Amino acid sequence: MISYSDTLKISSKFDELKKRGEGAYMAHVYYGDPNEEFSIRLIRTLAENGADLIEFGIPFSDPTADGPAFQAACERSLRGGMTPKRCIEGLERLRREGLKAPVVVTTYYNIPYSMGLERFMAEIKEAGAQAVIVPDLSFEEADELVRAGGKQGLDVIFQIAPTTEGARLNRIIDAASGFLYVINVEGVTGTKKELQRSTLELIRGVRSRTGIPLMAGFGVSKKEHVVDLVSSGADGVVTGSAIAEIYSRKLDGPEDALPEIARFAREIKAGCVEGFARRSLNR
Amino acid sequence: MISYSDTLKISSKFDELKKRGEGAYMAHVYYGDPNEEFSIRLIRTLAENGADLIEFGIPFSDPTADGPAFQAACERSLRGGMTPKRCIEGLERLRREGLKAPVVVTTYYNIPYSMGLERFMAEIKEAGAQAVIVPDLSFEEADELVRAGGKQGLDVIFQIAPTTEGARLNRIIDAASGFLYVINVEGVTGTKKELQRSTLELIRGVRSRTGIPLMAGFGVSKKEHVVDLVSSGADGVVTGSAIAEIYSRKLDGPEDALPEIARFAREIKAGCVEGFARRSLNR
Amino acid sequence: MKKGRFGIFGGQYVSELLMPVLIELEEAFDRICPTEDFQRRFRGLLRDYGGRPTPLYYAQNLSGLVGFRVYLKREDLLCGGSHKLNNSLGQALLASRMNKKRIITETAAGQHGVSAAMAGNIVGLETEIFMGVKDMERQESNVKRMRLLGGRVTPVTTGYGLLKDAVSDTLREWTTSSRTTHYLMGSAVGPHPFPMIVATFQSVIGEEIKAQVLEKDGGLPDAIVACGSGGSNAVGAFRPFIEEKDVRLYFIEGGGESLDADNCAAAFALGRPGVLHGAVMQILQDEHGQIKPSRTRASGLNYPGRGPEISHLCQTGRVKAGYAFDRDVFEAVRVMCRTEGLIPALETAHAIAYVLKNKEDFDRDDVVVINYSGRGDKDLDLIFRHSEDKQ
Amino acid sequence: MKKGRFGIFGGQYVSELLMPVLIELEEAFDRICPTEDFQRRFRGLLRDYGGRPTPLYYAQNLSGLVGFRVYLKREDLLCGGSHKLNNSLGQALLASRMNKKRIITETAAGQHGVSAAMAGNIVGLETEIFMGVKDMERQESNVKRMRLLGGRVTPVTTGYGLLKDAVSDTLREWTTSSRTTHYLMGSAVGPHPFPMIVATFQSVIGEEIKAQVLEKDGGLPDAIVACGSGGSNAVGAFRPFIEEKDVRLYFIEGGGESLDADNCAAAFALGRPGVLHGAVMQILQDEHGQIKPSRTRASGLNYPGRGPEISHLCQTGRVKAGYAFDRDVFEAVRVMCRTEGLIPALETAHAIAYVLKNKEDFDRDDVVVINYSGRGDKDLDLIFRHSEDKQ
Ligand SMILES: Cc1ncc(COP(=O)(O)O)c(C=O)c1O
Ligand SMILES: Cc1ncc(COP(=O)(O)O)c(C=O)c1O
Repeated sequence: MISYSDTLKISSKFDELKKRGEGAYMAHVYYGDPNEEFSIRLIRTLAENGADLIEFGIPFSDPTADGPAFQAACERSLRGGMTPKRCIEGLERLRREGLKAPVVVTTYYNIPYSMGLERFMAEIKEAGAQAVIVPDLSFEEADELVRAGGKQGLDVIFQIAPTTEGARLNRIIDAASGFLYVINVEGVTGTKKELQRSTLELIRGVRSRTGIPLMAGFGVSKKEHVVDLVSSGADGVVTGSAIAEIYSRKLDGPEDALPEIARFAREIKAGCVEGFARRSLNR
Repeated sequence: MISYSDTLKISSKFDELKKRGEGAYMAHVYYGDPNEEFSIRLIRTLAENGADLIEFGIPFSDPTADGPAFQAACERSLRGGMTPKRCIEGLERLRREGLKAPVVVTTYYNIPYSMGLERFMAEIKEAGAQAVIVPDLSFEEADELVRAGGKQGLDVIFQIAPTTEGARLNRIIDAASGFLYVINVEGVTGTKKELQRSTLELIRGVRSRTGIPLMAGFGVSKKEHVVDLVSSGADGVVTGSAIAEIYSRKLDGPEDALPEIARFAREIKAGCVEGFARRSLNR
Repeated sequence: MKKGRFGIFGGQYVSELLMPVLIELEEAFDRICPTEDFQRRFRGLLRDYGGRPTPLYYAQNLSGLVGFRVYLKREDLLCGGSHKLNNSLGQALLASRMNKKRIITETAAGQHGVSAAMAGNIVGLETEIFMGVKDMERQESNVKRMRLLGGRVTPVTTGYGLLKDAVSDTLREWTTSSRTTHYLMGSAVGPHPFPMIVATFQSVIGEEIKAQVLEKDGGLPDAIVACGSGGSNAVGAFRPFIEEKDVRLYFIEGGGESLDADNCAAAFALGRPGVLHGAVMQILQDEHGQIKPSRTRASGLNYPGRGPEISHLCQTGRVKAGYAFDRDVFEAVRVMCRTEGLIPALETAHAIAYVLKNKEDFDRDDVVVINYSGRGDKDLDLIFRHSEDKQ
Repeated sequence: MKKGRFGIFGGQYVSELLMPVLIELEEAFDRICPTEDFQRRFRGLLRDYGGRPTPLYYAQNLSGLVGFRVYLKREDLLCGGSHKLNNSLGQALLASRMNKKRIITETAAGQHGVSAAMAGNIVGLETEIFMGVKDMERQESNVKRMRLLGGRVTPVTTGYGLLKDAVSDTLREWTTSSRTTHYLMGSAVGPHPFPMIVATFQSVIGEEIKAQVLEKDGGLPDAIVACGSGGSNAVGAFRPFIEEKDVRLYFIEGGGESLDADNCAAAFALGRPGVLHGAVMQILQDEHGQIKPSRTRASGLNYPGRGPEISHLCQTGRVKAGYAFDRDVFEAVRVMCRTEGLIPALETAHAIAYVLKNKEDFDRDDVVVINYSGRGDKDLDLIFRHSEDKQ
């Protein structure tokens, strides 16, 4: 068994970044796409080039909240024989080999449901995860998973969306732990050219109601997006499809894409820093 | 205008044959198949080789009482541009060129209906016909045509079939003029290998009820048929499809078939004679 | 009027071979059809097997488009997809009560053939269907249906390989087998008693229309529009209204490309009375009396004769004969699809096309019933290809 | 029981993006559906457009063959050719009352897509239908129908190009457009309130069966047999009988080639509870929880999940789950064609096949109702090719 220092706690990470005056960058990958070795190197590259947190995806056959890039990623990974168990072993290996960033495991609900919620949570905890995101688990159905997470000290990350309103929004905010994941767009994952004005308003609105860290995801693919989001009050951003898009153009030798991905991560992280600086100015 | 001797009268023809101790042979052709010149030569050949009467067919687009051989004959003739008017002119020409046999014009009812019954009867009379057979004109609908025929002294030949029974049979027999056409088979025109026993019974049955000449048609293609029919009481036979079948195998030069047709006619006629002789023996 | 006659039309112009069976058939129909036993079974099958009464649907969107109230009599919902089953069930039942062993018939669009095969199976009689080879190509899906149902489909290659040739071949077959076999005539044509029998079985359409339109609209309709060639769906719809002189009746034929085109089937515009397949009818024919085939895109409208009853009704002016050209028919299909979500049979689309193209025939407060005789499944490929071509 | 739950099944497992619209939908359904105005329009359309009530047909010849009384609930006669329209009309009306501008949905056999396009046109809403490319090939004629009706058919190439992938894509599309768009869920699956809504609109089937069998047979049936995957026709037929403990209920899935074959869809034999497309359901999945597609010959039975209600009914033993193998299904089609002149949809033929192969489940004096969910026109080519191959 591997033991983790307190610095891996999500709250500590946000505290630390705030102290440093930086927004947080969470990089989302589906493990095993197109193979395990690449995923390990990819995650390491991201962590070394600015990713503060890793969103570690266990692929699912029917990723309904994901756009084309991540659908293809799940398909490739599964076609390569990936299983939830091997994913968890992969996470364990990353930890063993020194990964220091907090890890948020993400997958669809049938994966933990199939394994048994308690066992799933115990296994990912043991492998080194700090939290989970289940994009098809509504707040209304989350009790069981939250309970299982509680036993392990794992946060179940809730999402809010542009369509989340009124009393429900408040209830979700009140129940959130770890951080709140703000879905930027009405739609699935995938890169977008432009950030919508309404997204920034959403961030500002939620910001004014809660102190919990806000991570803005879906559609983020450019430094400008990041600067705008963080300066509007987000505590950080998530990129996912943008990364998959880079290496999926070079599937024969995805390692060749790592330098470009490293550059991309550094830029996003730079946006997190710049956005935070602007935020201080805005106040 | 051509004038015809009394010998052309149908009743005279039957009287004459009876006196000679022969059954009557009526040969049925569709005029214009495959062309007019051939039909003229065909009819002449038939008359010269034993045919006592000519059943002169005006082709119709939908010959529902005819089998494949005569359907094809109608189609070929019409495709060659044949019209009822040209048929009637053809008959006129045959008479002009010396045809002496009584002629029974046969066609479907829409042809006289379309031309007008009176006009049609007048024109065929003038061209040299002695009677008409309309295979789709039931006894029940025949009044008008009989009236038009009466004005011209043309017989309208009625048919009876194996299915004709009881009071209707008697009514048809009573109303018949010229001769009665006995349909040998339940079906359409066309050659048959065997003659059915029931056919001969039909002939005998009708024979016992009336003195009017009986002509047996449909399915006759062999001398044996003819002998059986005439010896059973028929006053004669009709062949049609059998002739068309012979020349339709040589449509490129149908004239080449005339010798075979002549042979065929002579045989049928021989059957008429032999059958008559046997009839006398039977008595 | 003489039995079997409608004015100058009708009669029994058939081979002597068939007269006895026609007499037998008339006698059997008169004897069996009115019995409670027959009616109970027939009505029961129409209801439980066929799906009668078919609805009278107020087509709100279509009405909005044309500017007057349009109801559709939904024969497309009858089992098999058209009005044909009304007649097939009736005649098949009759045939079985007559102890016939077999049913023969002909079909063009295939709708009648399908319904005959269905009805044959219900009463346990073998069914053989004659179909022109050209129609077999065009209505391939219905050929498959008939064969799956166990119907023997016999290709007709004589003549033009079209419906009239199939009717001829069926008549020929009947002359050889009439003792054991019933000819299940598919439209209100042929020798007496067929037009009477078919019209009787089909008049359930008109009876229902009358009751339904009274219930829904509080009065009789101002007009009824039906497509046809033989006229069975039209006569069935019109019969109970013939004495109602305020109800205008429209009979719509296939216009083909144009009145000059050789595929035109507008027998009331271009034909004249004649004799075919056993009856005096309004017929498409040439100057010499040879029958002309038509080849509109709707196989079911290509019979060259108009049944004696509809011939008489049109000749005397009680029914107005109209026609619709192919292009307007396809447009009518499109309109029907988009307004009401219904894909009509091409035959049926002629009635719709007439209404769309002749709006001036109808007043703002007219109530118009279109006899929606069948669904377009059988014509799907033809319709789809046409709609693609236009894009 | 918690709202939206049937035992352990059901719930709302969706992206947060969709929760608000699900809440809106449930609220709208509860508010609008019971109103007299909605019910009048809905019932009116079911009757006049759809052709309800559909008959309950006593299948005399089939009964003779199996040795007990069999009734067919004739959903094949519903406009469009299957039970799907009941639900599509209801949801389309609801969507228009909710001021949605557009309908999206998915389809496998195409029956639901066709009915959605019809219903969309009736209420004047645009319709977009997601369909797996494999299903588009197999159900080509329904693709044509949808397109003729103006429905936009969007091919789904993700995953296996089958129904589950189409559902996923429709959900994705819905997350981007839920403010203006209604997802017209095609079976009794998906997150609450869909299973409830679909079952409510479909339960007209069972209500009619109850009244009709009482009238025709003087009592309740002994058994009701329905095919299904999502379970909408089954739940619709079963609902009014669930409390009638003497009425045995059978739910028949696609068995494919055999239970070992990878096209088998017998989720109750081979699956286990899981979460897909918004709900806990009985699901075909591998040991790791990845969803397994099935590929029986009946496109409409290839959804890997069983709706929450039918999942619960089968789990608790109230409904007996069975399956039919492909070869028996084709044989059932043949029997149906020959005995009653009806070509069933391949889906429907599963229920018939079960009855034919499991006669020992039924007593000599049992009254068995088969929910005859659809007609086989859409499967004609497949069926015909199969019947030719066998000859
Ligand atoms: C749908 C439909 N409507 C109309 C007709 C025309 O038949 P009738 O003139 O007998 O009504 C047919 C014939 O096949 C048909 O299939
Ligand atoms: C005719 C027919 N029956 C049954 C089904 C299965 O659907 P459900 O399980 O929702 O009843 C379908 C689905 O397409 C169908 O088309």
